[in-house]
Amino acid sequence: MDTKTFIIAAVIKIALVVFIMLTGVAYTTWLERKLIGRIQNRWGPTRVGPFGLLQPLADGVKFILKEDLLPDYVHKGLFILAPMLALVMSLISIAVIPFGETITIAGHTTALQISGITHAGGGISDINIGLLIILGVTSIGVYGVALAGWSSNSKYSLLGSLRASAQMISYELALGLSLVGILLLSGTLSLREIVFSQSGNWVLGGHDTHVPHWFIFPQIVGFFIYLLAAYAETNRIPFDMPEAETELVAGYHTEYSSMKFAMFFMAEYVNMFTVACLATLLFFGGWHGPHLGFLPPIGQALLPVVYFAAKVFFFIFLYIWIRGTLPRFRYDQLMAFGWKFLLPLAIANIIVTSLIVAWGA
Amino acid sequence: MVPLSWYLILSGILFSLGVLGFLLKRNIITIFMSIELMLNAVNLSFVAFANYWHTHPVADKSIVPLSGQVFVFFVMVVAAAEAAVGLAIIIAVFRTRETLNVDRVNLLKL
Amino acid sequence: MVHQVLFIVFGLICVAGAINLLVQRHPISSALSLVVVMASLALIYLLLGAEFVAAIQVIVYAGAIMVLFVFVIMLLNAGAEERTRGSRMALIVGVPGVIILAGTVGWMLVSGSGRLGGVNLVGPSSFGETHAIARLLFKEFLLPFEITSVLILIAIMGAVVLGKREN
Amino acid sequence: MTKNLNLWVIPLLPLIGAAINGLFGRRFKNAMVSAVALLFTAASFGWAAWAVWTVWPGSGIALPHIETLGTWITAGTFSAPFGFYLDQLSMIMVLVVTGVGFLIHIYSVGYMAHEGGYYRFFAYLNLFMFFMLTLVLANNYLLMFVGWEGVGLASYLLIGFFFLKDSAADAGKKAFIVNRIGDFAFLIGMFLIIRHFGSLNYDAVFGKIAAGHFTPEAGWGIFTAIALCLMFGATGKSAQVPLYVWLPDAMEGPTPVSALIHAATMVTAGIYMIARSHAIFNLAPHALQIVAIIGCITAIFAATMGLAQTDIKRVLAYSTVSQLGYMFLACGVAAYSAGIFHLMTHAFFKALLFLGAGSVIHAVGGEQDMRRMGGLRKLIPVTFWVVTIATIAIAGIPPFAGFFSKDEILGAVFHSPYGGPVIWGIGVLTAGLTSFYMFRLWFMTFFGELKLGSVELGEEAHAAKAPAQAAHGAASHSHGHADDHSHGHGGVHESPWIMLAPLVILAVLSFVGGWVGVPQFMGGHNEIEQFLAPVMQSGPAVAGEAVSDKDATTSHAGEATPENTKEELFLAGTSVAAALIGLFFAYLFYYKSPELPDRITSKMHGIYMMVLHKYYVDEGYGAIFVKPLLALSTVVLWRGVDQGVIDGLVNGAGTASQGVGNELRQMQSGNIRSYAAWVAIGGAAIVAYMIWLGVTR
Repeated sequence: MDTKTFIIAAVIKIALVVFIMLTGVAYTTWLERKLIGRIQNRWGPTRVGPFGLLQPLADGVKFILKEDLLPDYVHKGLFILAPMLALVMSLISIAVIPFGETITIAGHTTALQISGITHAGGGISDINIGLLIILGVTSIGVYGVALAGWSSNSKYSLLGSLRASAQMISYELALGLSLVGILLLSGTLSLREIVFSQSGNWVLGGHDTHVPHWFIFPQIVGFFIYLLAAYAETNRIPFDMPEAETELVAGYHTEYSSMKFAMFFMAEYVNMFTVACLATLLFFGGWHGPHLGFLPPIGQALLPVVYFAAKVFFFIFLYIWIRGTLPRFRYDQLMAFGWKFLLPLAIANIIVTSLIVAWGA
Repeated sequence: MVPLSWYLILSGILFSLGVLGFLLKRNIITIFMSIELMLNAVNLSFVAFANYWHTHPVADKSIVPLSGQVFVFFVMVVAAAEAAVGLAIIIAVFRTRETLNVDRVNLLKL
Repeated sequence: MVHQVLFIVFGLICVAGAINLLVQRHPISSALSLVVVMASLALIYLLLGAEFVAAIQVIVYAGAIMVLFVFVIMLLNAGAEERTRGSRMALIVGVPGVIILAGTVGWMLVSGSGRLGGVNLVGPSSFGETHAIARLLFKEFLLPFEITSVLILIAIMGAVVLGKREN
Repeated sequence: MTKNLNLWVIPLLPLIGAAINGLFGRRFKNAMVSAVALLFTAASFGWAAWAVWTVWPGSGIALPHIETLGTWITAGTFSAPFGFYLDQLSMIMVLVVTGVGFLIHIYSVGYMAHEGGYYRFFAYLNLFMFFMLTLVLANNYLLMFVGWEGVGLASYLLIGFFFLKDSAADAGKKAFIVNRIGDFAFLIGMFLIIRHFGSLNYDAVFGKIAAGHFTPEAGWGIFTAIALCLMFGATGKSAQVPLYVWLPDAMEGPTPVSALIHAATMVTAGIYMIARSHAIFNLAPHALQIVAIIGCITAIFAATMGLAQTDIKRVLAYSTVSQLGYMFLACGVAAYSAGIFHLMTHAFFKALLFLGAGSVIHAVGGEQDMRRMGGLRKLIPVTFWVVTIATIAIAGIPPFAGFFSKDEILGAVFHSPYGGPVIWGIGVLTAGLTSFYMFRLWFMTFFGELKLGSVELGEEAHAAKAPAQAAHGAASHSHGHADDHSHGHGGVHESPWIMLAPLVILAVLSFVGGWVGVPQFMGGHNEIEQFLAPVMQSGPAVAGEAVSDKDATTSHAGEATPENTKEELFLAGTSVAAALIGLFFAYLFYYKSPELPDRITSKMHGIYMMVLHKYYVDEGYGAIFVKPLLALSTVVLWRGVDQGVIDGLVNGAGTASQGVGNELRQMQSGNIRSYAAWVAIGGAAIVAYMIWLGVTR
């Protein structure tokens, strides 16, 4: 693949993914409001469009048209930079996520992944350290929250951002360590190869168990650590201390309005998507699923994407479900949980996994 | 093809700027950041040399290929440890002296 | 060619960030300048083919250490730097010292650059691979590795002790 | 046939005792302290006796019996081992030291019962035993020197035992310093031995001499030098002219110490050393001559000084010096075995005399001035009788021990080319003087009437010890009293049996001790000389006049021709007559007509004062040596060198560094940025230096 094709393909892929992602985000808000409404025995949005389906568009228009307030005594540069940083960083991590194996359009075979490269020979390679890049970008994302709070020159914002950054640094550890088990099992940092290593079924004692070879089964502990840590990373209930309305008005984005607020909002939901994608890729076999031979070829081709989307949808649903179910932690409980429970548990998980891997080898 | 010396010069510039920062800045946190800058400058030359020895293999067994990258790793560990302890010290100093200006934290003398 | 251009671009960003670190009076601006320096250094590492190092550069330096700095700056609510004249020595002795240091080292490198070779953009090879580094780290450098883990542990405990409020 | 006797145990046992008492004795009861001290001393004596019994001539064990534990010092080709040497000479010495030492330990239990520092006393005493045994058992001069110095240390500690008294502390220092002078010469002698023999081991040194490595032309000068150095060392330890001055002052120590160290054992170390080195001395006729003259001078000199002393212990001290002079004289005429014989008998009777004197002092409550004594014969009969035996023995009246040994020496002197009739005459005169002052002591102490009421004396001592002591010291013209030994008993009383028992044993030995050396003309076999003969004849045949001397001394014992017998009888008779004359005059002056001495002293006032002041020797030494040395030290060494140069240098260095530091201190401003500046300029300097070195090329 020459450079021109590569650039064209990349641009197309980027545009497509960003579009899908932002649309997804918009409709996730709709989904969330609907579901929460149902959980709370309400209807949720119903007025705009059928089932309120146009509500996200209305919201978008509202964000764009509202006055973009810039309070006095804020650090202007950082105040503007912070939401952009948050959104950009959340979007960057999408770049390394593979949504499927490959797709062939008009004779061009390309990876269903922005950072995937198709070699001249037809082989596909993605970036070797995809997982590390996601972790790195996520950690950079903290700056958005931290700077937003600090630059607002408001005590609620500052407290919120202090909470947020402390929480994110703390849970980053557990998050990173929870994934080590996967790395030990798969032996690679490339997300694509991690998914490949989950193909097929588990074989125990020489015979097929008909259980898919997903890492959720050996890494159930790691999975739950990951899930909890990821919820904390994305500042979602039950770990949404940074924006706890009852305590801090709205936390770090108290002073934000209009599109800047929308950017934080989008960043949060994109992060939810990233977490959901990552959980799918790492623990649930990515785009692998039952082979359905009766579908037409186009269906066959899209099937992995559908599997992937379904799994991601499940995690998004889980997010919303938990939001509708669980109350918020107290802040000290949150820190104690992260440092005193999740972190030791993650280390224990690594030790046990590495012992098993070493024994198996 | 970029000459190795470019990397080293960049490293030297960054290091010198770090030293200058240490000399000229008054805020103890910024001074600390200058130290991190110096460490980063050194890391750059480590990586550059690692690459250099990778592309110019020598028979000398004492040069372990890639060891430059491993050293970067160690430098980072040390930097992390240093940051943790150093920032804790800064917080402790701030609690007692109510200032971050090193010119005002000068009691340790004869 | 691409290599050189990229190097120059990121190198200039690095230097600019470092200079900005010096010039800015507010510590948070300095911190962000340093983050920029580190990020562009990570990219330079990528140019050198050291992708693992680049990744941990971002994760550890930019994502952990610098966040810690920002966090502390926010916690202490540090204001802009005061312009005090606490040390004449720093100006009289230190700055000439730095200039001499930079000048001599620079002169050495420039005059000696002909004898040094160059570095290449490394394609997919074993150079920056995580496997290779891991193997080195857990074989040849196992003891230092373990010792650094002890160092980190001590640092954690030290930080906890120092940060604890006496009551 | 060799057998391991573990000779090292003999000196080690007292050391253990010393260590136990010295380290833990403070917490022990007195009974425990004495039990430890006596046990280890007795064990040492037992071991020594067993060892001697095992190697007794005829047992089949070759003598000398040498046991080497290991190397002590190695320097180049020279090496000194930890080795022990047992031959006839050291057998006698070790038995005398442990035996008499043990008896004196027993005595001390009673004598020191009421003194402070009881454990300290016994620790020192045991320490002394350790060093003395090391001295006599060593198989090389260096180890002997260790013992030599060690007994000096023990002596210093014990003289200064009552260290709260200035006079005792001063006497200790005097003894130590005077001994150092002799030790210096001894050291030089050892260096010469190393230089010329390459070893300090007895067997190596004497073996080389016996092998005839040295011809008169090649090396006799060096023998004279070595012998003179050793002799000078011996004059220090054995209190000979000119270094005798410390011994009378050493009486400041407790009386058992005077008996053990300053009469029976330590002071004889010089004699032992000369006898041990006889092979060297035999080859140095001039040195022998000097030894003889020094011994002779010391004997007569000290005897005259003893005449006028009124302090009972000082009389004995001068008597000791005088008797040591006899032994020196014996060595000087190459009659080593006679010297050792006298050493042994002297150890018995002089220890007995000191202990008896201690018993007397004990009885009268700390009084040492003989003028205040008198009539004690009835009050302390046991003491009286044992002192009587000892007095007769030292006076040289047969058949008591002193007669045989003294006669042996005088006979040898008469025949020796180094002696001759003149020196013999002086020896006989000394014998007479000895008899006189000893019986003077005897009469003054035990006859007549008690000058001071005993009750009054006791109370005085009890109520005000220190002033009384001071008054007594002034009255007796001495530097003070040796013992602070007033128990506060009422009345004169006999000593307890624990003190008397050793006295009785020593009295028996003083009586019979001489019988091992009955000369042949009296029908004896002179066993001691025959016993020692293998040691003393191990040297080579002495060339020239020394040969005839040897012939004379040995034939004196060997051939019993009638002519010889007559001559010997004449000599013996003369000395007995001298003793009896001395006895007569003492009787006349101090019993029959006690006013006579005062008349004589008033007539011969000048001489009397001179004798009383010990010929002003101490004052003379003070004027000739001490004052100039003190002045030199004060003006040149102290003010000039020490204060001017050394202190100047040190203080100058201090001031300079203070000044520099004061300037450099400015660098430490407390500001980390300035520190960083120094680091930066330092780094720049290093890089510049490296470029200058050419690292880049």
